[in-house]
Amino acid sequence: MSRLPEAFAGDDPAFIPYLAVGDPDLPSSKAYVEALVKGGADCIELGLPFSEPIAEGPTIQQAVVRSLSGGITPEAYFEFVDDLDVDVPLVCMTYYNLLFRYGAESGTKAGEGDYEAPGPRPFVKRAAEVGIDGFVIPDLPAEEADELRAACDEFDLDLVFIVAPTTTDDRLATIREQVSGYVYVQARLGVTGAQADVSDQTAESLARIADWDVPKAVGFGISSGDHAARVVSAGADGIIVGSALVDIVADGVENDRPTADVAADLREKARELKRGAVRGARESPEAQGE
Amino acid sequence: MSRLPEAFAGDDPAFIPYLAVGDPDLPSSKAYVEALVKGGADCIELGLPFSEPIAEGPTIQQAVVRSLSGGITPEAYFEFVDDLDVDVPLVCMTYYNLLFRYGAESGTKAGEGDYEAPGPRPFVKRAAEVGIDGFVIPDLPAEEADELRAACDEFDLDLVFIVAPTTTDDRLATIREQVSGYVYVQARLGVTGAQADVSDQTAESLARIADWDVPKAVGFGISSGDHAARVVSAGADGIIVGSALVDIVADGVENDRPTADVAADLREKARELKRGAVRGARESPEAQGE
Amino acid sequence: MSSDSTADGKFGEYGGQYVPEALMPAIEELRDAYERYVLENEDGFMDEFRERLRDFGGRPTPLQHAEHLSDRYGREIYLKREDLLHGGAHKLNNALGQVLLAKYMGKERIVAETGAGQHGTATAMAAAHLDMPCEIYMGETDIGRQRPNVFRMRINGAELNPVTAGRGTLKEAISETMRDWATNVDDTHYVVGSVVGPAPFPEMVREFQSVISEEARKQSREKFGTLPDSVVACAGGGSNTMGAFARFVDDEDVNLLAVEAGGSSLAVDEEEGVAPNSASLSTGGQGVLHGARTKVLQDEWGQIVESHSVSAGLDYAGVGPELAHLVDEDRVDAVNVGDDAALEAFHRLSQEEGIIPALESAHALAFLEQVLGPAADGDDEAADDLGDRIVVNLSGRGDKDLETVIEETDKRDIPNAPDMSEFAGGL
Amino acid sequence: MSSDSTADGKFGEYGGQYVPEALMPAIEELRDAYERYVLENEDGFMDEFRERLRDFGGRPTPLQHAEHLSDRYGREIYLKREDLLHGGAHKLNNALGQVLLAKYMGKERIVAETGAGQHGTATAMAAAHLDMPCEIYMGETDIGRQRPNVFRMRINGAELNPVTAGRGTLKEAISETMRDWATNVDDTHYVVGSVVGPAPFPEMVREFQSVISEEARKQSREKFGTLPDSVVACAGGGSNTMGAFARFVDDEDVNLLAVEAGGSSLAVDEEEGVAPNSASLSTGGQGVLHGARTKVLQDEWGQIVESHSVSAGLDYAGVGPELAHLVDEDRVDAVNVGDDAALEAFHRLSQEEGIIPALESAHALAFLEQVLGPAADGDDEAADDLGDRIVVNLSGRGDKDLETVIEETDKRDIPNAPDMSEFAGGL
Ligand SMILES: Cc1ncc(COP(=O)(O)O)c(C=O)c1O
Ligand SMILES: Cc1ncc(COP(=O)(O)O)c(C=O)c1O
Repeated sequence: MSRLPEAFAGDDPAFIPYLAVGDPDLPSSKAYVEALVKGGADCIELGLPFSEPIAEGPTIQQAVVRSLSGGITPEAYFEFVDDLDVDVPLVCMTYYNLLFRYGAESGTKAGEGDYEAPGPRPFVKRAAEVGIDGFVIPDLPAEEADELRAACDEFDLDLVFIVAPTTTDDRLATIREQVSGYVYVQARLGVTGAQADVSDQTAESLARIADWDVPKAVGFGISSGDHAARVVSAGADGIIVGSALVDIVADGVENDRPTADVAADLREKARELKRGAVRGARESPEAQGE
Repeated sequence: MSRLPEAFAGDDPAFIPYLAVGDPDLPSSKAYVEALVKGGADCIELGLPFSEPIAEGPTIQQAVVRSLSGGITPEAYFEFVDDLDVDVPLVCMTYYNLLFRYGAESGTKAGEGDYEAPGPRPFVKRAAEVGIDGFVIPDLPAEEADELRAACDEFDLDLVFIVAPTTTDDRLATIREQVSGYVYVQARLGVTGAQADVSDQTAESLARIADWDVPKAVGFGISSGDHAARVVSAGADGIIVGSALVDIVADGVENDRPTADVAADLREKARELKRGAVRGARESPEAQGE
Repeated sequence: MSSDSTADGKFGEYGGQYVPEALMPAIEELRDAYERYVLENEDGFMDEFRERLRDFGGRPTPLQHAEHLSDRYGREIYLKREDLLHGGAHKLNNALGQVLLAKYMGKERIVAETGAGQHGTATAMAAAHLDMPCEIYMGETDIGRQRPNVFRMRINGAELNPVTAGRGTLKEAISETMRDWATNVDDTHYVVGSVVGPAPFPEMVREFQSVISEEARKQSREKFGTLPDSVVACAGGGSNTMGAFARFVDDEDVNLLAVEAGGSSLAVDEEEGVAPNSASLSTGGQGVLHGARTKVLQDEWGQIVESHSVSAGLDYAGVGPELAHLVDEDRVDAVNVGDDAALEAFHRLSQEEGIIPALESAHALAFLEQVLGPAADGDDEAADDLGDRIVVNLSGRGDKDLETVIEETDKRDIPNAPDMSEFAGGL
Repeated sequence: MSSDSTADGKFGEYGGQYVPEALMPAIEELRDAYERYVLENEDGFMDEFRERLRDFGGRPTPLQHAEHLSDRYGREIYLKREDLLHGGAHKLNNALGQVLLAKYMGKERIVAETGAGQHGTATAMAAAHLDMPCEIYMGETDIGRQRPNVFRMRINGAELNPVTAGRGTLKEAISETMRDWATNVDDTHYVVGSVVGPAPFPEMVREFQSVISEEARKQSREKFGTLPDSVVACAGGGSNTMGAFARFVDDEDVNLLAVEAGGSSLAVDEEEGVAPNSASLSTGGQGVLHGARTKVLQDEWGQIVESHSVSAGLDYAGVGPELAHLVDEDRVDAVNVGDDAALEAFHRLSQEEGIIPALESAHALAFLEQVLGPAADGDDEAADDLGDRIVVNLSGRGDKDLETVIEETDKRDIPNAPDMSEFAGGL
């Protein structure tokens, strides 16, 4: 049973940080996740690194490389999640091939005798076992998601979809049918990465899905408490922050800093972001209208 | 008036050595020519180096390069010949462009106003002045020789042509009309160069022109007294030797030998060749038939 | 059996559109444009495309009877001479089609990825020809080893964006180009370089390349009055392959053979995440890579592994979904030959036919030798499948490969190679 | 005005057969074979030649409308795309014709000279294609600076004979090849590389190359319903030139322009025996070189001087006798452009049309810029002569020139060149 609704249950907007698991190693990841929770995270997107992260900007790409060269595997990831002792919902963020291949024999050939096509069910089953609550799969548009949707339904997990500034009305309808947990509202075009500003498009995008009955979390390029505030004041139910946090991890790796120090910085940054979001909620037209 | 007939006037076969004038410098050339005359030369082919010696083998090619890099020009050549004090006929051996261009303005353009086409006459005139008796122009077949023939006639000089093993009967007829002084019978295919053997083709070639009323001198690849003897015994009226002598000059340059030593070797080699020719004459069917 | 994809961009289980949401509208726009301009010749798009292929590209390319190969194998071997296309490979068919389509769509900028540089140079040429600003993404490792192609792109006025991620090769360059596209999707078209990527790319690229089989079909009838018994083409992503096969797919008597790069071995080193081959059809499993479900070289977890081949243009861990489907359907036979055999075939064609083939194309030729050559492995079924009249798609010329050939020949024992020692230091 | 040579191989005052006696029979045999096989199509020689040109060579090559150049110059510019011929230049037309003729003549061995390596590679390809043993003479200096072409010849199975005489360049290689021919004339044919040498070479090579103008004439009619106003071609020896002009010579309204390499200056340094150009038509005097009377770069005595051009293929002290004659007769205009202008034209075509031209061909393009470009010298007569529809013979592609372009662009100030600094060390 997904705990994702809990993240959006309180009065405050949800703060959803992202980290690549295993960056730069599993013990550090554990410390970082705990720090983020202490910093106010309402839910965490735990990245499972894939070798071809086509939707990521350079920051997360490098995190993925660090994690992969540390030897992360889906199974290690699941064990990591299983061991985690934090009290927030967890979203698995990864690319479809890892779901698709989990538990399949490599080298099997379609069209041959007892061949069974791979599929996402074994991955979802295992994810449910270790306490994952939902998925964000950036290379899986709603049109290709039937199998995964079915598996999520079977194991009571959520499946988050992204809505981009370019998403057409037709596609919004399709996504609306498939989405659960929250909608990931992509604040601007491009790939992930900390940006100096948050696009006007956010408000516009939010307006287009205002009547959806899932929470709306905005991501892509939020890097400061002020950004967070502005995004939330534009109507978001939550904020998703990745690169701005991964930057801190990267800095730690580059400067060989102790894990505890990096964790402290992450907690600090998390606080800033969470506070910004809360401030934004107070400034929102809705709040002011109340 | 050409003195070429003198070379074939005696009882003995003519020995006609070749040297590239200016190889490696003019004073040496003078010494070498004198040495060859002392060694028994009946006539000398004095090479005037041309930048594209397409009919020469590597030995003479290198002699040409040495001479050209020493700065030889046609005019220097003429002065050299003028200064020579030897009592044998002299044949100028060179390529047609040097005859063609001598005295022409460079850069003149056909088709323009007072343009006069270049031609061999000025060269022949000057050659006659300095005491040249005839020409061998290896890149000038009889078909292209009308102008040069006319100039030679005007100044009473001879024009030697080459007959090759490949020359057809038709072409023999053409050559016969144009040739004077002697026929240069090419002993074998290929380009000049000292060879270990003299081809059987010599006798055959000589037979084909037996009834011509000019002397027949055989060249290409004669390098020893024995060769010379065999060639003459096959019916030649003379022998032409180039590379075997140029080899001695080249050796002198390479080993930095005094001119006088090289000259002595040339004289020695000349003696060997001349003696061989004379011996060959005694062995010839003709001689034996007498 | 037509393999035309359905409206959802699937070929059987393969294909689809596994891309970030931000790109979906661009892909829908592209499908729409593809259907209108390419399939329905709206505004005379296809007429203009064909005219430019002819006048700028040099089409039709000949179907040449290869006399010495025919003697050697006791079959009639015909070479489809894509090596004579402008730029030196079949790549221009696609690049020109897509850049022209981008123009019709009102796009103002072109991006493309390139591995060995062949698709990059073709795109740069097409972009210069059609006056489109063009940026090429290329891995830093590839930039280092493909300098002449890098230079050709620059000479043609393209910008070059080095990709430092990962090992700096094709796979990373594709990811990076997708990112650029996702950021600049409004005014930018991504010229995908093979029959890979999300729908409609596999189908569209196949259509642009199908001029190869369209011509070969007609030329076969002209030359020997009937269709060939088989068509053989190398397969990296599979664009020359699908181009050479497309118009024969419905002719069930024509056997279609896709020759993959067997590299040095067919095994995958999971520890190292490396496959010493690029034989995804023969040895890969189903997966999702670069926007499509297809056959992929991957480890047990689904991480994509680095592929390897002496031929840079075949060195790719995926393959076109349509080709994967046709193989599963047994309409296409997937076979493979190794690096050594490809080099030997390279030297053979150069010496015996006076044509220096691309190392990619040499794989297709090496397969003939493997099945029909004097030391053939006696696989009679394979020999039967090839039949009497065999069309081999000569996808490109080998001028780009000279340095590689020196290096790779020098370190192997290739019996028919000329002495390379004088070139050992490179050109 | 036909420029067909008479039976004595003369074009006005030019031409002839200035060769060693030993070669005369071979030349007569060749003339006989040429007349029978080429002019009279005996045994279907010409049919086979044309078929091989088509299937092996890739003919016809397109006549392409160059849109950006046309815009730039306000004229209709058409490119005859010999760069698309197999091997990358017009050279194959001739090499294939001669090697095939040698086969018909029963010869068993081919020799050829090469300078930049273009004729050598074309001959090696033709010889491999026709299964003829082949030896190429090449100066040692040229071998050093044309490594890729050397390698291509070797790859095609040709033997390479380095020529050490003189400065080790084209002129010496020609002399050496003549010597080989004179020695082995019975079984050997010398494949002369341009419209030079003793008769019947100039005429015969022109006939083999005239397929260029034959096609261009037909394509002009198809494309714009009439003949072009002018045809522009670069001239080294002049084979692409004569090939592009031949079938237009009788069309007096078609202006023919031969563009020579002006190098760095039109002057000759007699002291050094060097001409910093290869403009024998414009600045040379009558002379006899390599078997023919023609225009020659020579010093006051008639010694041949070393020519120079940034383009190796134009770097020759002589020129075809027929072309010299046509210039004297005012049927052809001889013009020239320098190294800098050629480099600029190279970059212009690459960037604006997506075609990387040979540096030789870039000279023809540079002439357009000189007369019609924004900074044209205002020679209205020259601009008039070019007319509205201009065919430029694009004799070859520039892949062979990349190293030279880097080096030469880097040391000059070529305004339209991309930044070369990253390539400064070579490829
Ligand atoms: C000449 C040539 N052939 C084949 C290929 C492989 O690509 P594809 O499999 O898409 O035809 C390439 C790729 O660069 C190539 O350059
Ligand atoms: C592409 C190209 N064009 C022109 C030439 C010049 O030769 P020709 O004047 O005989 O056409 C060459 C010679 O190598 C060449 O390679």
